[in-house]
Parts: sequence; structure tokens; C-alpha cells
Amino acid sequence: MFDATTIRKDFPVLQRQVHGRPLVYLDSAATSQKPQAVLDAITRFYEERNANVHRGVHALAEEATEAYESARTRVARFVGADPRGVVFTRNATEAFNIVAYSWARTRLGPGDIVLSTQMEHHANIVPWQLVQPEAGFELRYVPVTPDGRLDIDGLERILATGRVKLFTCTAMSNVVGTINPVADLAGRVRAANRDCVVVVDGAQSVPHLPTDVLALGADFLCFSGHKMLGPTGIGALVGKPELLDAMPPFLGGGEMISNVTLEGTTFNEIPYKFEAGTPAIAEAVGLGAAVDYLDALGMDAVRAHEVALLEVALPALLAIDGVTVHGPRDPHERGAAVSFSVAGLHPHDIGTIMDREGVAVRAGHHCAKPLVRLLGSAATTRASFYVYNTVDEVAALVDAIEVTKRFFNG
Amino acid sequence: MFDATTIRKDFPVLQRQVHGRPLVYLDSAATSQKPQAVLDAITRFYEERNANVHRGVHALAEEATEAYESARTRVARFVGADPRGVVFTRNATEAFNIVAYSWARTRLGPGDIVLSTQMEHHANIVPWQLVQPEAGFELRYVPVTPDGRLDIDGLERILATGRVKLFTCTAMSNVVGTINPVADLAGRVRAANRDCVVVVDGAQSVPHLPTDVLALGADFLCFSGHKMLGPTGIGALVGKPELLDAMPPFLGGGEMISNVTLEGTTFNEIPYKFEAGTPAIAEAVGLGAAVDYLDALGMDAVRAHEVALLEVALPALLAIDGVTVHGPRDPHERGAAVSFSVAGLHPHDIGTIMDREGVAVRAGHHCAKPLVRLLGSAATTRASFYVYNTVDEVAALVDAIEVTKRFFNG
Amino acid sequence: MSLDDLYQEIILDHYRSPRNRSADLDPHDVHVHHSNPLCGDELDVRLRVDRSDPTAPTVDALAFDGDGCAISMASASAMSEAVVGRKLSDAEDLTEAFRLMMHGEGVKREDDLLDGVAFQGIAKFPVRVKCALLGWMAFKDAVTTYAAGRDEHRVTND
Amino acid sequence: MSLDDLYQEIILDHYRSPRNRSADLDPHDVHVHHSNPLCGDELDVRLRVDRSDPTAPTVDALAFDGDGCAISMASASAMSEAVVGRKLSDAEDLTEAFRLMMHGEGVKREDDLLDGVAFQGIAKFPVRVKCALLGWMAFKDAVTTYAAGRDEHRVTND
Ligand SMILES: Cc1ncc(COP(=O)(O)O)c(C=O)c1O
Ligand SMILES: Cc1ncc(COP(=O)(O)O)c(C=O)c1O
Repeated sequence: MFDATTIRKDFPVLQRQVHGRPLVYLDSAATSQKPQAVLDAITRFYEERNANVHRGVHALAEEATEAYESARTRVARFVGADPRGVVFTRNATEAFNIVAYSWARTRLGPGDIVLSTQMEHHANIVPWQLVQPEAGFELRYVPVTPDGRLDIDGLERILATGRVKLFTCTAMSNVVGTINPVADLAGRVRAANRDCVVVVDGAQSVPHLPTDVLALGADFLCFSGHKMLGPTGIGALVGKPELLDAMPPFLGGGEMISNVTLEGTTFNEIPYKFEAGTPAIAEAVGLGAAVDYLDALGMDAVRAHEVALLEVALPALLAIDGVTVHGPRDPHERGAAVSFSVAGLHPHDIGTIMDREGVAVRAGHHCAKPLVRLLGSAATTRASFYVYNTVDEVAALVDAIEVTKRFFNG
Repeated sequence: MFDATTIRKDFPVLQRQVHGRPLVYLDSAATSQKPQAVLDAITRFYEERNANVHRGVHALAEEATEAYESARTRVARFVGADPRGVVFTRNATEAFNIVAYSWARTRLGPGDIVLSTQMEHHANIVPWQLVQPEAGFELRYVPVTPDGRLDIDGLERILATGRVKLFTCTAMSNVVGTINPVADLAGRVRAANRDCVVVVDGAQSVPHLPTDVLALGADFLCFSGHKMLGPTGIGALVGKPELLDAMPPFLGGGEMISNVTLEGTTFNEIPYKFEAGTPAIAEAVGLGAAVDYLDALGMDAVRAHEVALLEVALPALLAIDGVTVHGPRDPHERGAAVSFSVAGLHPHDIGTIMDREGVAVRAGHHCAKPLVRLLGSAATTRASFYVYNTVDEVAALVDAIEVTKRFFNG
Repeated sequence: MSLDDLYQEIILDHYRSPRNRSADLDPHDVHVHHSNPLCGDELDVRLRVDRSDPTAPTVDALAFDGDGCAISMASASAMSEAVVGRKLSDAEDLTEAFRLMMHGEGVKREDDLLDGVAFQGIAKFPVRVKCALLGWMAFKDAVTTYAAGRDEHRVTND
Repeated sequence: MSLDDLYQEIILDHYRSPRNRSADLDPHDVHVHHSNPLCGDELDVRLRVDRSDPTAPTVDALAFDGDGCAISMASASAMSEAVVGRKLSDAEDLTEAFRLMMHGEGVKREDDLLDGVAFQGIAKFPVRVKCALLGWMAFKDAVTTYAAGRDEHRVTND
């Protein structure tokens, strides 16, 4: 049985007090906390078998390689992918940059369209903007409706040009929570252009929803370990092996080469071709442990828990005078990142006062300025839930908002 | 007093047995082991103040930001740099790629020369090769003499063209151990072309020698945390702030932006401009602890300890029939990575048999194929020492080589 | 440091009843617009200069308007009271005193800062320091812009 | 698994006294050169084919030469003994049996592999499997090259 009160005990930081109050951590969309099992996996790696991976003939090197590659296999299984298509990166952001530099920059040119959306995190906007001047493609965005969904008519109008060669969107918004119908969208873009490459931002969805990269219709899927109970410093680009195979490498150095001469170099096979230098070995091991932990909970149960929290939180927030909740109101259509505004109050002030109450929320643009601007403000306050949050913490959130209102409105 | 026997106790993995024998870890040039203090710093970060950094208004976010930025300040101090010029990367390899993509690729063109050396690790060869076709510069290499030193006449001949715009070399070879006279070399290249940018590979030198980036005459210095008692997944590009300032960004995403609109983006100030997405926060904290640990030992004492080991190891190895040691023989001219060959035996076989004796050495090309090829072979065996290695372990190395010889020669 | 230190009565009072907050200032000599894209703060400052003593122009009037957190708006309000009537050079010096105070480098010209002193505690909250500085930095820019003979300036601060 | 399992007497014997190791084979029908840049192994295999039965060409003679670790050289030696005299198709099948054995998928055609069976234990040392496979993969490539009507092939394996 999924019981957040029991699960909490696995997370040392949740025992903490903040300003003399128990920590109510509602900022998991920024980064999640880590269970003891993940911390132990990292420590054990360093205490028992730390070595550099690949090619070492001594015992530690073999064991370290085995640990690193086993993590890759488990991460691959977690999202239904071929391990050869799992490239370890620092974070989701680096994963997007690999696709932007090695695929979009080398394949696309004038006349082609890269289609992102107005709902994206900067990680899924800025890389395309960076390579756009060199490649010369056109960069367009699917519009977002006032209730925080992708505008399908708007999408179809752009697709009708027949020029969309790369489509990218988030599977779950980190601001408004919207779960996008990725498989349906992928079908639409491929109906307009059979060869369109589909990139999916899984930074929020992979931690919170069962994921099957094939069912999503994704050619590339990008996500971060630190948002899914894993350590910082590790993420993944999951790509179709045949696409990765055909792409030129991105970063150069050790590991990613097959042969180096002063005149030129041949590259290693995938996924190693995209992993230059000593990888984040202990971090991959930690991510493997995080995936095991989530697997043991069951991603269906994780999702059900979050829906249950949303069923309490959304009506409770909406019942507060002056509070607006952004994005879909049906818990089944959204994830557990909930942005809201309080009339007359600035998110920074809300965040500061709530922190004094022990409630950690995020205030700002959540690295999605275009979307937040569309919501009609420069910033929102965001509470985001995960496996360790309880209904009591929803009550603490509501109380803290009331305190904040009283504080400023005198 | 520096006492390796006491220091060893800080490193949990060194208590390990391998194939029933105490581990003799002589592969620190590939990656170092980690002291308890580093493991504790990482664990404590996750257990006490894990949050995403920058811009969060809650207590954990402030504390995490403080921990991350304090690590930057300490790493900067460790190499005598301005913290604004310290960009955290995954490893040394990524650091080179930033300079290759953001500096060399955008500044250099036909007629210009990027000058590397034949002594370099692939991390300091392949990035230049990757951007060379686009940029159109010429890529040349300073020759290496048979005793494993840079050929100064060869260097001067290339400098005489007046076209060298970027010079890069390692401060310490990971294969032959040679300590290059970087400050002198930097002086020579700048005498030939005042504006030549000097890049230094500190992957081996920063862990083993006192380092002052200004004294080296380096514009950029690249190194990895995992070779200097720190965790995997973190390294640094240290650059002159004014150079970094003028460079276009490399990876795009969150953190590195100032403002994002759908039409375009303005970038954050340095070093953040080069740190896209959620950084390796806990890893930076771990590297900070590693630097504290090394500071407490004193880098002069670290160096003196390694010279003392070399004073025992070099003659002992040379006394073994059939053993050739590559690189300088004077301990004061070299670091503690010692490559050797045993007549008639292949390094892989040597590595495997020595592993059976508990002695972990590396066998292969050490990601420096051009150099190893110059030494007249396809592979060498390398024993490399660090703060926790003892004179007894030198004896274990010698014994294991004798066992290996007997094993194969019957 | 308690909540009361961060948003003490003085700051809350400036937030609830801002001084010199107005969408325009007629006439004015210079108008600057500052924004902080990371926080989303937007601030307009309009400045009228009294040149009756040409060797020592003074702040004749100042109006600010904007959209931002309580601290940024309250600080702009406190700033407006502190600088009006001062010689430009003196007001610039006062701005520097405020900046140093916010960076934890001690309090100078305590009396002249008036309610600005109340923001001292914010120096302990690094993420909020920029909020408190916004108004003062906009004022400083207005003076610089005026001195350069221009009447309009837009700045994006990080 | 002990050291003796990895470098047992049979393997050491092939390493110390290689069979069919020679810098040339005169005449030969096909010559392949395989290298493994990661390990630095280099291997030449020369193959002479007996076509007296045109429907079933056989391995008439084979010579290998190279530079590599004990395991790669010993395995090439054992390979040479196992394939000489076999029909090309049969020898290819035997090569596949060896490959599967090295990937831990059980031993087929144990008797036909001759001393090749001694390499079974290496399957447990992932970094050394490529060494043991080098000779067999070169032989397989020689057959393929011959079947394609060519007489020379250079391959770089990772
Ligand atoms: C001299 C030298 N340069 C660069 C590197 C690359 O370091 P990393 O793999 O951590 O990026 C190494 C480490 O192998 C090295 O020894
Ligand atoms: C939807 C979405 N995409 C991408 C990212 C970027 O993740 P990271 O900063 O770990 O690269 C985030 C996290 O902030 C996110 O929420």
C-alpha cells in the first residue's frame, strides 16, 4: 500500500525544521528530495568500488563499469527504451542541447521549421534559439490557450505548411501542470510530415507518470535525475538508436572515440559516442537506485497518490479568497505542480512569508517566462507535490497562504 | 606531518580486499579515491539542505545556493582564480569543449593555427578536431622528444609562422608524467603573438601540484574533480573573466539566461552564462570538501610526498630486468603517473595478473594514443600514486611485476 | 532574524502607503525604466531637476511607479523621500551608502537615509537584496542619464 | 574464478608456442587485417582455400600474425587449429559457436572447438572477451571477403 507517511521516513531531509517549524517541502518540480536508498547507493559506490569506467582491467574498474552500465539498463527499462539509446547527460538541459547541436544544427536549414510551444521550459526554447542563426531554420511556437493548453488549431495551421522538421513539446508543464497528449500530437506532426522528428521534454513527466518512450511516439526524450529522487549531475537523452547512430558527435574527448590520430578521429558506437570524458559515474549509480525505488513504489501508484493530493489541494486553493489557480482544474489532466496567484500580492513576498511558516514553495517565472507572461504576470507562486507529500501538508499550504494574506493586508 | 598511513584511514575503499588481497590502488591518474570528508559533505548536503539553486526564496534554496557558491569560491582560491571565472563543468573534457566551441570556433578561421601537442590526452585533441572543419583553422601539434618532453625547437618553428592564435598543452602528462614548463611556454607563444590565447590542461597537475593560474600564464585552465579526491560529475573551466564575458554562450537553457522571449534571449552574467540547467550541485559541494581536504594537507606536502614515492619507485622499477620506464627519470621533473613496459609482455596481461595480486594499475593507451604510439607501442602499463599511497605499496608493485614475469615466462 | 525584521512596520507602511508613487510627473527632465527579468520587477522613475543653482542642481521632484514585490516597492518609496531636495551629487552619494549597507558593509549616513535604514536587515537575505536596490539603482541611473544630457533610459538588470 | 582458469595451461601453451603463426602464407587467397584501437591489438590473417570441390570450398591453410595480449594471440592460435580442413560454411558455424560461448551462452560443438574450449572462462571477464574474439572475427571476415570475390580487407573493431 502506498503510504506517504511511511515513505517520508525514507527521506532524511524531511525531518528538518525550518525557522522552528517542520519543513513542508513543496518544491519538487524544481528538484526532488532523495531517499536514503539513493544516498546509500552513492556512498557504497565510493566506499566499495570507485574506479574509472570502461577499458580498465582491474577488479574495481570492472565493478565500476558494471555498476554504471547496469544503471543505464535500469533507466532504459524505466522508460521502455533500448539501453544503446540512453545517453547519460548532466541534466535535461544538456540532452536538449545535444539534439539541437548534433541533429537540428546539422540537418536543418532555411525553409525548415523547428516547432516548439509557448508552454516550454527555457531548456526547450534556448537551445533551438542558439543554433537557429547558424542553421537558418525558422523557429515557431504552438500557441497556448488561456486555460493553459496547447492550441491544436494553431498547431495544425503551422503543420499545414508541410515544413515542420522537428517538433518538440513538454509532456507535462512545470508551471501550469498540463499533461499534453504527446502521442496524439506526435501522430499529427507525422501525418503532416512523415519524417518529422519528435522531441519530448520528460523532465516533469518521467518522475511523475508511467513512461513508455515508444508509446509516446518520441524520437528523443529528455529528462533529469534530480527531479526523480536521483542525484544532481545526471540526466538522460533517450534517442532512437538509428537516429543517434547517424548523428555527428557533440562533445569530444576520451570515451567517445574509437581511434585518435593527430590527423583525425573515428568515433565510438552509441551511446558512448555522446559521452565524452569521465562520466558522472556515481551519479548514474544513484539514478539507478532512484529508478529502483520508484519501480518498487510503482509509477501507477505514484500517479494515483498525486491525483489524490490534487483532489484535495485544487478545491482548497480555489476556496481561498483572491487565489487564482493556473492550468487545468481536473486532476486527471494535470501533474502535481500547481501555480497560483494571490490578488494584490507579489509571489516573492508570498514565498518569503510562507518560508517563515516552514512551507517551501517556488516564486518566479519557473524558467518558463514566455508561458508565465501569457498568464498575465511576471511571476507565479508554485507548490509542487511528490511521493512524500501528505494531505496534512496541503492543509499547511492553505494555512500559510492565509497567514500571508493577513500579514500584508494588515 | 604528512603521513600516508594515517591519511589512508580517511579513504574507506582502501580497506577493501581484491581477490583475497589488500587493495593496492595505483590508478589515481584515471580517478582518485574519495576521503570520508567528501562523502560526508555530499550526504550532508542531501540530508540537510538539498534544493535547487539560485532564485529560490525558501530557506533550503538559500542554503543550497550558499553551499554551491561557497564551493565555487573555494575552488577558485585553490587555483588562484577569480570566482567569476570559475565555470563548473562535468569534467575537464567539457571544459575543453566550451573553449573549442565558444572561443576557437567563433574567433578563428583559415590562416590561424591552433597549436596543441603530441603529449595531450584525447580531451585536448578531439575538441579541436571537431570544430576545426567548421572554423577552418589549421590544427598543429608540438612534437615530443623520445624522452617524453615537448620539443622546444619544434614549438619555436611553428610559432615563427606568427599564426598561432591558441596554444594548448598539458601541465602534466597522464602517460609519461612530464611536468611541462607552462609559464615559459606561455611566454614564448605570447612573444610570437601577443594575443595568443593559452589553454592549460590541469587535469593531472591541479590534483598533484600547487597551482596558481596567473603564474601559469593561462587564459583557460581545465580540470576534473574526480581526479582530486572529489566526486564524479564535476570539473571546472577556469577562465579570465574578460574572455569568458566576451564569448558567446555554449549550452542553452535555464540558469544561463537573463531574459527569454520567444523572439530571443539575453544571457546571464559569467560564470552563470556557461552553466545551463540545474548544475551538479551536490558534486560542487563535494569538490569544495575535496579542496578543503587538500588545503589541509597542503599542496606542497602532497607534492613532496609524491616526489618521495617516485624516488623509491623509479629506481626500483628500472632495476627489474626487462622493464622500461617512459618519461623523465628525475622525480622533480615529473608527476606520479609512471608508465612502463615489460619486454615481451602485453600491458593487458600485465594488468590482469597484477590485479590478481591486488595491485590495480591501468593498461592501455590512457586516452593519449598519439603519445603512446610515439613511445613505440600501442599500450603501456601505468602505475600512478597519490596522497594515500605508501612506500610499501611501491614494493607490492615491484613484487607483482615479478610475479607477472614469472607467470608468462614460465 | 525574524519575519518582523524583514518586513518591519516601516517597510509594510511604505508598501501599503507608498510616497511619491505616481504614473507621471509633469513636467520631468528624465525618465528611466528598469526591469529585473529574473524577478519580473518593472519600475519607472521620473525625475525633475531644479537648476536654479547651475553649479549644484538638486532633485526637485521624483515619482516612481511599477510592479514588483513589497520590498522593491517600499524601498523605492523610501528612496523617493530620502533624495528629494538633495543636490544630485549628494543624492548619488546617499545611493552609494544604501548600496553598501545592502551588501552588509555597515551603515553610513544613517540619518540621511531616513526610512531607508529599515531595509538594513534585508542584507541577510541574498535573494531579496536586488529587490531593495531596484529603486535606488533606477534613481542613480536617472541622475547619470540626466548628466549625459539625455532624457530617457531603459535598463534590464539581472 | 582463479587466475589459472583465465590463463590456464592450454592458453599459456598457445601463447608460448603459437600454431600457424607466420608473417606470410604463400600462396593465399585472402588477407585481412584487424585492429582494435582501444586495446592496440593488431592481427593479420591469411587464408588459402581448397576449391577442389567447388560446391564446398574448404580451409586449406591459414596463417596469423600480430601484436596483442596473450589471450588474443593464444585464441588466434587455437582458432587456426580448429578451422583448418573444415568447409568454409562449417568453419563459419564453428566461429559462431565460439562467439556465443564467449558471450556466456553455453558451449556448442565442444569437440570441434578443440583448444578453443579453454577460453570459455574468459566470458566472465568482460574487458577481455574482445581479446579472445579477435582471431575468430578476423577469420570470419576473411571468409566473407573471399565469398565476395575480394582478396584484401582491413577492419577496425572497437
Ligand atoms: C591529462 C588529462 N587531460 C584530460 C583528462 C580528461 O579528464 P576527464 O575524463 O575527467 O574529462 C584526463 C583524464 O583522464 C587527463 O589525464
Ligand atoms: C519541464 C522542464 N523541462 C526542463 C527542465 C530542465 O531541467 P534541468 O534544469 O534539470 O536541466 C525542467 C526543470 O526545471 C523542467 O521542469
